Amino acid sequence: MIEQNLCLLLVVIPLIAAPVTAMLPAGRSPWLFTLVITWLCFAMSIWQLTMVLDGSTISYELGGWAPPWGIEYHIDALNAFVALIVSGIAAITLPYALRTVEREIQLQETSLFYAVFLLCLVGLLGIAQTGDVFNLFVFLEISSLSSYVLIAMGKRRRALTAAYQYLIMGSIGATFLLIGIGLIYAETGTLNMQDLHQRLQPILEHRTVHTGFVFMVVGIALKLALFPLHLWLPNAYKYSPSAISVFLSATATKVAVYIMLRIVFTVFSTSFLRITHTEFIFLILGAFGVVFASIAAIVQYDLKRILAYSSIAQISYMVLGMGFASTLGITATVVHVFNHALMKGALFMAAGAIVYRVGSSRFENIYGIGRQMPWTFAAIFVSGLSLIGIPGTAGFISKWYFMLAALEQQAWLIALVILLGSLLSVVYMWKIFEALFFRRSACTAAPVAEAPLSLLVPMWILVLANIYFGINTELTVGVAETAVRLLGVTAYHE
Amino acid sequence: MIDIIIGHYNYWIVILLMMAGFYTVINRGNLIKKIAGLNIFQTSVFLLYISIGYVNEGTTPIIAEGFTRYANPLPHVLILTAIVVGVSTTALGLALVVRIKKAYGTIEEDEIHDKDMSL
Amino acid sequence: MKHNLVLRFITKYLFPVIALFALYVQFHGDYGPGGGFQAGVILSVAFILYAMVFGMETIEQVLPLRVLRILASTGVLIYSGTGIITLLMGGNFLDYDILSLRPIQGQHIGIMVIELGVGITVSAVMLIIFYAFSDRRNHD
Amino acid sequence: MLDTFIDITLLAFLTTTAIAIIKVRNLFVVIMLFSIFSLHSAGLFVVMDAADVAFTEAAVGAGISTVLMLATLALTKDHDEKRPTHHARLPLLVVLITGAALVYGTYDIPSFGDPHSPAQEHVKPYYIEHSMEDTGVANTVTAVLASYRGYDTLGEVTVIFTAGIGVMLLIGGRLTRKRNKEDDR
Amino acid sequence: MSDQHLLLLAVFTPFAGALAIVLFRHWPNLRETVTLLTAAAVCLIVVTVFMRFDSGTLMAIDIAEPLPGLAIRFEVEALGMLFALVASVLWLVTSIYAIGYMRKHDEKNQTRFYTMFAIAIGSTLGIAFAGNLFTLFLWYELLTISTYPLVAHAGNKKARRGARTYLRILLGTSIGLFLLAILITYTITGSLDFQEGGILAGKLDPAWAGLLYALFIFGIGKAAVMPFHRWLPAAMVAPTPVSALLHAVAVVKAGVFTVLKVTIYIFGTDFITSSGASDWLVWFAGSTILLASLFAMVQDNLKLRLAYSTISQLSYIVLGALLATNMGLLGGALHISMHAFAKITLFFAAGAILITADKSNISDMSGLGRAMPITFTAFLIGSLSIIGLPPFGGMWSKWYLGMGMVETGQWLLLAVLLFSSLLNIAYLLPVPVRGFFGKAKDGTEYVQIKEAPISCLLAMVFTSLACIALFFYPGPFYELALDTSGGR
Repeated sequence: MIEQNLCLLLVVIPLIAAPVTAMLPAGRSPWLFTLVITWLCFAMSIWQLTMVLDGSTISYELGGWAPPWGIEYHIDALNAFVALIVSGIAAITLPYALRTVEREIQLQETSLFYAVFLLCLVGLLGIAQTGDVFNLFVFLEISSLSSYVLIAMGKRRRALTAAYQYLIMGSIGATFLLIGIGLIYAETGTLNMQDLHQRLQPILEHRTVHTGFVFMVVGIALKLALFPLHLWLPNAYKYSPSAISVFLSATATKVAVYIMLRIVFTVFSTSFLRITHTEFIFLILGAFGVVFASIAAIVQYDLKRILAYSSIAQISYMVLGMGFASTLGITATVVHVFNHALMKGALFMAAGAIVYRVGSSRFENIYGIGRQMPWTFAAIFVSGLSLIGIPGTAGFISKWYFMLAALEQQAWLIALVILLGSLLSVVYMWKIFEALFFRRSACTAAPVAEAPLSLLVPMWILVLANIYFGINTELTVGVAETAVRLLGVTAYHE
Repeated sequence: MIDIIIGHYNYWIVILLMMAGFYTVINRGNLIKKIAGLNIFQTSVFLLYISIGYVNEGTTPIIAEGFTRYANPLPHVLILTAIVVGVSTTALGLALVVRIKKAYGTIEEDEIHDKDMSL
Repeated sequence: MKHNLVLRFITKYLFPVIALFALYVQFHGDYGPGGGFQAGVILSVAFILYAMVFGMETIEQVLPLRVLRILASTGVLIYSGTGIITLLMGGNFLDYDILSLRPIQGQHIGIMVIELGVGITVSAVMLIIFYAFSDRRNHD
Repeated sequence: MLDTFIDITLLAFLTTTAIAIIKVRNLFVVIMLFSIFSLHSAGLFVVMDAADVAFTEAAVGAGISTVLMLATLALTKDHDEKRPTHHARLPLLVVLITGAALVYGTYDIPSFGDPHSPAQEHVKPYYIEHSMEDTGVANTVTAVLASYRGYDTLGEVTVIFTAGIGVMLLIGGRLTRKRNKEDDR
Repeated sequence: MSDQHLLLLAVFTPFAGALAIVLFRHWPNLRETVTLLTAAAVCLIVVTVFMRFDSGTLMAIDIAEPLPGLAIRFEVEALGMLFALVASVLWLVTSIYAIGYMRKHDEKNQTRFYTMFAIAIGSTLGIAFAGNLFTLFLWYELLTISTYPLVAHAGNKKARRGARTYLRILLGTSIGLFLLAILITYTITGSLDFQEGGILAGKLDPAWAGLLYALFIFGIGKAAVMPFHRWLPAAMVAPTPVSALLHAVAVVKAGVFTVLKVTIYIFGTDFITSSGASDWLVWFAGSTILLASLFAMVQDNLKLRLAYSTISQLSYIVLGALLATNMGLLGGALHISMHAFAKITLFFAAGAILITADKSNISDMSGLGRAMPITFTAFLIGSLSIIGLPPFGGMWSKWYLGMGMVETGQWLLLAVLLFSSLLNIAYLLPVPVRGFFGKAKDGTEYVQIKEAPISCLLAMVFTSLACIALFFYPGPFYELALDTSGGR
């Protein structure tokens, strides 16, 4: 009973929980309830992953209407993996949220706040699960609207402008996606991804199809904060409440990457890329993104902003991976989606912990803070190494695959860009390390205590995960390879 | 040639409308006006969808005796959903505008930008 | 405009008419245009009109914000609840056929219920938004 | 033929309104023009046999959205858009490129009202033919909305619910408090 | 205890020690005791490993497989054994020295110092026992990172800048070139195992071999082949024990060790000679030897002078590798140990002078020798060993290197070798000479200055005696080096 409805319950349970949370009295009960729900989701997503790990797929007909007439949930390793990442991060964010939210959000708002958080989760999970492009659009909007609200909950007034900017950008992106879907629909008359794939193959040459593709990709790229459409991201991540920057940075853009993969490889196909030479565009944008965003990160003087820009750079890596359009490339992308969620989650948690104690993430206010908050600093250090891609950390694994993919195609320039990216990340990470540890704080600020345990524990779980998945990659690489095979991506050949 | 125009003028004008809205959105200016522009942008996209669903000599897709050719209901449904999404976005956007006005004392993008930079 | 007699008179009598129309739209969706969403909007418009003429307080006494909050949530719960019921009855999510012995009838029930849920949520949310935007405290 | 005529007239109206909105600086006028725009498009929807959509667009676009904008205007109290200090070329460029791309995209699109386009021949016929015996609902739109794609509608309700909570959180009457006053450092 | 676990024990004991040091941070004496105990334990373990290895037991163990086909693997092999012996023995000596030094000089953050020191040594042993290139790279990076705080120890602007250079060059080369080289190797061969005769032979077009080899040689920045040598002088801002053990032994030797490993087990000597991959690289090494020696001559700061001397000495070993002949490799491998003992002695002496007389410039050291005879004698012995005169260990390695050049008829290189030895004399001997016979500028006699703390003296005496002993009894090192070079 539960098993055959699992993929649906994963989305519907938080969906039902959200309005319930909204009706709960303010205080800790909403938090507790949300915590239970997210952990439940996490458990279910693990279960779901185990069901599709062998490369099988689950199809679920909503309303009992067979596709293409009804909406279908079509779960394969990739969906399950992304769902796992999203719910996992949510589950780990919640314990962290308790204290920070109490600090940053008005008490009487908590129930609504957590309701919106759950809605955001619903949106992201819905995207990860669905096999219908318009349904995807709807859930994308659920997640977007809720994240606008969550970002606007930041204390600073710039949180509002950041949210507004994101709202405008996001809506434009969504509308572009809508246009794209419309054009594709006009050419095929269907919305089901599998069906679309079937019916698109004969007409890959149609100009309308090309335009549809472009609009969908641009729309997603806006959500993805793909250079040069990244302008909304830094402020959104800097000014949103700590727990939210953790959650969004670790999930939202990842899900967007997932959408991109789905649209490009499931709905369209590798052959479409080859026909239209779109892969080069991905490569170029990715390369520029890596270099530009890393440099932008170097010139920042604010912990959270550096992290935000580095996120843009890391996303560009994933786009590069797509550009290779080869087994290795996509594997790298999928693995990196997971690993980057781990490292950025940990880093933003640490940043949030510092903000929790100091009230700011600007360097001049946090010089030498690492000596007073050794555990937080250690967390930043280790996950920073993972971000750089030091062997023994998760980050190294993804970098390794990106490089292999590049070398496989003799794409020397790209290979160099990837290495350059790592070197630049060394620069900005070390800028952080030095500022936090070796610089003496200029103003003799009152000494602060180490972050509370409820912040440290989730943080360190993620940090250790960074190490663990740098040593044991059966899960990540294994799932990635299955997923890639199901995407119909083939190994590269001349 | 002429039949191409007959067959496409509708789309072209709709595109024109979209772009009018799109321009209003991305052109730096008044926050409320941007929202209005966004609405126009989206409404024009709705027109695109409905145009796709339209069929000559068809009728509203309400099954009734004596009619055989109906417009395509699917785009209508999609657009009903899209309209709701649109109004939700508008509501949120405007709420943000109100808060921004309270926090900054203006709803002109340039002035807000200056205020943030001046800090 | 609170003191314009004509306006007050008309509104008093228009209110039930609009509300009635809303109900019509709500339940006639199967045969003509309309459905939960439109009905919800219209119903809220009725209240909004009333509030504009007779002042916020009048309807805030009838529908305070916390009630609306509960209503809005209820609507969603009705909808998703229907789905859960179909699950429990052994069907797929939102597969109304299960709801009755005769699939058609099941569909009828299902559609009616979820449209109701839509209507409730939409009207509640519309009023919530209206309250928020007409809140005096935002005037400063 | 009459359809086409009305169609063209409405499109002409819409175009003028849209252009006007770009030009006009008085926000009140902008909002009114937007309301007109949405009303006209509702009319256009009717012409294109989309009664439900027309109904909704009229209620929402011309109704709710307009009211909300007016309310916001009342709250923010500046009625004129400032003249832009500088003329940005970039937006215009972006718009032109996008438009060009779309026009390019319409080349292979099935012509307007073509009864044999994929959209008319693939999934749609099933709805038209079976909705009656499947759901017993005469209005296909309702059938698809509530049953075939009922899950989308659930999503739609969730969206509007989200908006409601969001607005409550942002400017919700009972909750409004002094915030965002401190500067950003 | 099984051999495999002995191996793991050798690598991870230092980390355990580091942990203990952190735990005991509030009781300095306890903390130092822990350091000593750990060092002794590690020394003991490594010697045991050596015994078993000598008795012919093969030791290898995989602990994980992060990437398909790429395990984290430990394995004992002659060269690694030699390196491990040198490192662990000298760690013990250095920690004895360090305790005296750090206390006399009352440095800050001693806990961090000892902790990172232990971790660094652990990483070094990891490198020594690495069973494939992937594992080696892992520990190589860890070593860089763990030494960074030691270089930045002082925490002031100067230290931070030095540390930044250190990091920029080491991480830069390792990520930019070394990793690239590894990846290319992997894409070509599909494996990174260390194999007799190499894994690239036959799979790589000889025309490209030279390029790839260059990527390795320069990518292994720890070998400090010019132009990637600047990190070593920069690292001299660190406390002397660090310069002594890490930047005369552990880190730099890790570099040349890696070079040797790559030469022997990745390329294979035959492949290198046949493909002529190293023909043009030898000149980089050669010029590094000369230029570094010349730089050394003009340095007045003693530690800097020693640093440059290290750079040139390292290139001896690289040269040995590049020659890719038995003799060359033998000499190179042997030089790892010989130079280690000699150079560490010199640094010990330098440190002793710094903390007791507070002098770091050679020009100020005139006459100091009469005040601290033991220190300066030790320095003298170290210098002579480096120069390569009998009866000092340094002679052997240079001898075999020379032989290697004769074998291959690289007369020009031989000339370089001899000339640089002359330069060694020119920049090393003046120090003791000034010390014993020179007069201080202001003619003061250093009466108030006593010898360095006893622990420092002990360390110095030990290493300098070792230099002499190694001449008469090169014993295990020679055997191991011979194994490595396949000479037996």
